[in-house]
Amino acid sequence: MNQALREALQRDERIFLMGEDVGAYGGCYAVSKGLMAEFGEDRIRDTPLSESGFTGFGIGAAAGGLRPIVELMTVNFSLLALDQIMNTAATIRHMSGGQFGVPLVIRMATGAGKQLAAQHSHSLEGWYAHIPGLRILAPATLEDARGMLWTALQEPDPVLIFENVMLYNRSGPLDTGAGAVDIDRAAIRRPGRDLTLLTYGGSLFKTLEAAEALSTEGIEAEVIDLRVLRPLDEATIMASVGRTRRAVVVDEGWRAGSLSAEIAARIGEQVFWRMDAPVGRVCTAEVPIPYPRHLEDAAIPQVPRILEAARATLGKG
Amino acid sequence: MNQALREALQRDERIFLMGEDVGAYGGCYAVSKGLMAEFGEDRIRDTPLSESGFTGFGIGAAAGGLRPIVELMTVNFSLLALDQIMNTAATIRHMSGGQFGVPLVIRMATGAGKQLAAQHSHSLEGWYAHIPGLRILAPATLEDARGMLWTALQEPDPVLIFENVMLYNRSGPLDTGAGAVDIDRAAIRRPGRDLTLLTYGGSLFKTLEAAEALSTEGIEAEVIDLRVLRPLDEATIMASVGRTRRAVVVDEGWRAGSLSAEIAARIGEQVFWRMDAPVGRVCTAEVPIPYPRHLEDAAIPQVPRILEAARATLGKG
Amino acid sequence: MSAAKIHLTRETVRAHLHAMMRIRMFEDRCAELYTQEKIRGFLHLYDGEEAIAAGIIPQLTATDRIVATYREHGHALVRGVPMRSVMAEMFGKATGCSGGRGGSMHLFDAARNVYGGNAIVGGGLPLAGGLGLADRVQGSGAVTACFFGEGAVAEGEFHETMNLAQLWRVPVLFVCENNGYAMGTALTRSEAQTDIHTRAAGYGIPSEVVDGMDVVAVEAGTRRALAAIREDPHPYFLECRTYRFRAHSMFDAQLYRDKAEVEAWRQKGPILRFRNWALSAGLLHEADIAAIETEIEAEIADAVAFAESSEWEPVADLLHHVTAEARPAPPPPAEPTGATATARP
Amino acid sequence: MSAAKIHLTRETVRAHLHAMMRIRMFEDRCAELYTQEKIRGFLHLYDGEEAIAAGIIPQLTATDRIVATYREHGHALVRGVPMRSVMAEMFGKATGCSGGRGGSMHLFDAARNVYGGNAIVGGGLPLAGGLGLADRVQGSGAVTACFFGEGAVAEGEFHETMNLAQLWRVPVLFVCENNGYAMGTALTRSEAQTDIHTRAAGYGIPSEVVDGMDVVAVEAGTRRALAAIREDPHPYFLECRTYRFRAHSMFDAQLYRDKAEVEAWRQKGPILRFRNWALSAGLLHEADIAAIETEIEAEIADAVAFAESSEWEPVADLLHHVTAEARPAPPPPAEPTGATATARP
Ligand SMILES: Cc1ncc(C[n+]2csc(CCOP(=O)(O)OP(=O)(O)O)c2C)c(N)n1
Ligand SMILES: Cc1ncc(C[n+]2csc(CCOP(=O)(O)OP(=O)(O)O)c2C)c(N)n1
Ligand SMILES: [Mg+2]
Ligand SMILES: [Mg+2]
Repeated sequence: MNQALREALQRDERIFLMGEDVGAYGGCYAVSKGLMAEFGEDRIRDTPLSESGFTGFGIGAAAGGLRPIVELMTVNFSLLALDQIMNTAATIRHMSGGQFGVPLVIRMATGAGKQLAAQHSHSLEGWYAHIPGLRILAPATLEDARGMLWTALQEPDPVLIFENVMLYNRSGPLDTGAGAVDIDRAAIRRPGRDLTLLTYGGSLFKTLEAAEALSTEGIEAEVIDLRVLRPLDEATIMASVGRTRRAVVVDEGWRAGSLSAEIAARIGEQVFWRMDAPVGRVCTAEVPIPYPRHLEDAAIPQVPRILEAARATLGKG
Repeated sequence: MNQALREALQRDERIFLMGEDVGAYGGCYAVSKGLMAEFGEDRIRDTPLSESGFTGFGIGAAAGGLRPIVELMTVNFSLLALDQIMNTAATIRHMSGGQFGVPLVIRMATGAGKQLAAQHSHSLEGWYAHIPGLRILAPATLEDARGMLWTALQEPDPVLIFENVMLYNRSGPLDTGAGAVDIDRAAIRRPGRDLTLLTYGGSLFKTLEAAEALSTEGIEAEVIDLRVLRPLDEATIMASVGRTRRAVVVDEGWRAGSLSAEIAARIGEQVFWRMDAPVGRVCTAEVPIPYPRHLEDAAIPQVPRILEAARATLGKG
Repeated sequence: MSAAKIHLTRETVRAHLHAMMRIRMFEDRCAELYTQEKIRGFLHLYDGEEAIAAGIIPQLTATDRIVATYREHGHALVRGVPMRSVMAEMFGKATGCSGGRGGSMHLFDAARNVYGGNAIVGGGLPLAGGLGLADRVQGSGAVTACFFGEGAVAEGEFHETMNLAQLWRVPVLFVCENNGYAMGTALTRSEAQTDIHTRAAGYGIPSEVVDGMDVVAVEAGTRRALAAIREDPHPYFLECRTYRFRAHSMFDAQLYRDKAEVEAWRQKGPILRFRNWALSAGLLHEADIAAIETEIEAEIADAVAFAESSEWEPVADLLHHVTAEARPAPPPPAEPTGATATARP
Repeated sequence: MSAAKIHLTRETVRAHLHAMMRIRMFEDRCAELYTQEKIRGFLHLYDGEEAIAAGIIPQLTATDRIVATYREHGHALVRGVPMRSVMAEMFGKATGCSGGRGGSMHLFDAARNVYGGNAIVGGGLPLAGGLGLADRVQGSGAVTACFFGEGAVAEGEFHETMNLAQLWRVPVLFVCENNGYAMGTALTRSEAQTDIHTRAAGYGIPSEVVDGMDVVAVEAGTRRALAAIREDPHPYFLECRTYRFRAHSMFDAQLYRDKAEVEAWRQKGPILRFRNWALSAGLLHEADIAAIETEIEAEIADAVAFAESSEWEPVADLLHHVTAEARPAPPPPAEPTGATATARP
């Protein structure tokens, strides 16, 4: 992200980053470290603790000709800005009959796994995907984390990028030519024929690990990284599920009303007659995230539960 | 509601109503008319425009021994209070290891149909049903609108009551003995054998109308009024759908990620092998609600679309 | 009348009166059309508050911007949004200034920099702040005028916006249309500190209070404010004390105030007072006023006819305007170089 | 030391020093335990700010209430939450004061009216206001002490709470622990008006600023505040100027301030100054201090041993504490009378 931000700031002078502690502190997850020194306080704009206010300023600045990147630090605090996001950013184009758009990128960290307890561990990206007018991205790989930003900045409408907190721990080789990526399509991260595992964000690597384990049992799972949670890339999803005839969705949101439900519903609507089993779901338990490691682990999707669900779908439970 | 509020205020002196214009104005929908004169300004407490603040005061007052009824006027403004609702009301019991509860009732109007346009027509009750720790009610009948309040006030945890704006137009005969009703179970509003129509709130009467029309075609639809959106009464739902083997959910939420998706997903999980057709969904189009009547009508569920979906489920599309 | 302090030409006087009467007469007609169910949804009239829009908006330049509330017919009209397209919008017709999608509460006009028509109390304040930020950063020299009621002052967004506006020195004229009531809640029942302009001063924002029933006083205050902002971009706060003569919206039984109170304020009405003063000062004659009336009546008749005869947007277009019609093509896939470097997010 | 103005007994002096040292030594140990990964998640230390909790909380009665932030170990300890259960909570053990569910940021204790431990900046303010409302309405005579950092002042919830608190005259002591930084953001970079207590005064709330590095000054300010509140329930605002010696949390490289600045403040540290003053005034001797240290060390060792040996909550209990274990039975169905009346919602 740091590199992605730097490049964006270099390429388009209308772009600026604003949010709590993005500047002097270097970003809550060190994502913007060094950028204030390089680009100055106007383009790396530290804000007071005023989530609704500065998100709204971002909306206004976007409508006024700039290309703001608003960082909401984490999804947990974004609730304070929801009115601005839903009632202004997502709606003004419609209310104005198409006259005004809000080309704004809002970034935030999401997800559990760091023992931050009930108020700091929400996974609400799937929930945000309910709102018309927004594009919702959930990068799971370093390449996407870096590449989605620039593409998002070209969009005429608001784009929310949810970066899973566990992604900040990853580092690895990335092609030096890596650049902008599309923000339209899901990616097949692992081809397979026996069932489709659908996931995104923080659960991708767990799902891939589960797929490897299944492979040793002779089960070849196709793994789809949704990447874009709104609008969903139905073509890729249905092509895969229609072929494998079995699906499990792995989703870190609370189960009831999570994105997994929408995917299951659409699979039902579109490829019901091809399905050999009901769509399985591995989600977060319906509990605010507890602090202790063992309870947090038990609450959110893990490899063993993915394996179980996959086997159940194949009638091998 | 007016009568329900009056009785609650008479029966328990810890109960009070607070919200914007509940007092001197008499309530945005005249729901609390006359109550301030009767119970005084302390128990019918007009608030400034501070949704987050007074909802939080309600939470604190509940934790401190009172039984507040917070009126958020409409769901559209509740976004401003979402942090307090999700991060405090729904979470404090868990964070405190069960030591503190929030016996709070939050009422708000919801839904479209009055040509109030994009910022005043949200139907987010199904979306709120994603949040663990809350009980979500959606009265569709006068009896429920009156009777749910008192039961909700006995709950040890926060209860959100969403009253569809179209309900405020209804008036009709109600048994003089009508009183508290349960807030656990869905209700079968019309028995039937050929398919199950699942709905709640503002869509109930449209759905009943559709069921009557289907009946003239020889199709007997069972109509379930969910009543409680969280936790869902799975027993009633599955018993019906397992019997009729076909289901359509009618839900005024935007389609993607609406409650209809969760219901479809659970039907898949629990009675997949009995289903003779995919679960149909009639939801609101993915658009902020437009102002003109014809576009608003086209956006939200209507009888013809329910009929179409019901017939499609029966292969009679 | 504070007119003494400002040199008023006959033209100016006529223009002021015309602007105020045009709003009043337009809205009177809207109220009728509401009863006839031509206009639906919520309808909030500006009746009694016309001096504010009329005193402020003509001072703005074409590149300045406007953010208003659901009580914004007056602002749109004074800003020059054609009455035809305002009326068509109220009817929900495709020829309306928001394509019919918004209705009374959401008048927009990109050509005239009218950013709504916001129906969330306080919701327009951060938007205005952000527009101001864009102007500041781009050095455009433009000013954003942001209108809101005194009810908005209690909202958290007011506070956050004031602080950010001053911290970042955005060229925004915040105009509090203090009509004493937020729906049925009198200011004294909603604010611990009822002297609104002192609230803004608490953030270090230059602020003043003017008689919002006096178009000339409003104009004078606006001149001072705009001069200050244009000299050195920063926020400025203008509290205009006014009164709403009619109900909050068309669904308001007005249980919260006496008829006598309303009557007393009506005597101080911005049109009545200004008109009488202009007549007595000999700046206008009865015939001038009659001419204004005739002119406006014709304009309204034309607007209503236009709205009536305009088309509804086809239902097939329902999903328009959710996102932009045109999106950039997805970027070409990057050519892998083969070389890699260690990356962190 | 402002001690001159208050009559300090040897006991009081010892108690103050003990309270502050107990927090400091407890937290020093927590930092070690964090490195050892016994404590996880976020850990925010109160290092440098101890005089505030120590100066205020002992003045409260048993029925008074406390609302704090994620930086609340000191508040819990001074309030009498047993160190064992605080430490066990930090470990996430079932014997913790929140049953292990909350961790460092969410210390709760119903028996002692400790309402958390809130990790949303500003989130505790309305909660405190509501507790105060309950006390006012019930005439309980209790006061709620609400602690928050100066960073919270920019949040809309601060504004809404101040206004409501004053409007409804709730008996809440709002304590702003102004340590000059919100994470890495210096107050001057986040507030247009940096004199925090004047902000509260803007709502008409009596407010004062005290030296938060001086336990006696804090105590004196608190006495004045509590006396006023108990005499006639209303909100009161106390700004305590202080400094955090350590990083914001354990993930903070402190790029935003100089080592020298920290060093200079350390010299004004609340424990150091009070201790030296007490020694020089002859109210305490080195031996007393050594005894305090020994006592606290033993308490900490005991608390750690307790936390270590406590059980984890079984995974089978995962879904506990989402809603109450017991709910009232659903009401019996009403008997239809057969008679009906017309009802409206
Ligand atoms: C956030 C929010 N809360 C509540 C409402 C409902 N509401 C609409 S107008 C209004 C009163 C606003 O009063 P004021 O700001 O003084 O403006 P006025 O109507 O007097 O011009 C209320 C409570 C709303 N639209 N938005
Ligand atoms: C609403 C919200 N926004 C952002 C954060 C992240 N955050 C945690 S502490 C903090 C700084 C708070 O500073 P202050 O209020 O001064 O308290 P201090 O940490 O200095 O005691 C921030 C930005 C949060 N917890 N809640
Ligand atoms: Mg008003
Ligand atoms: Mg601080």
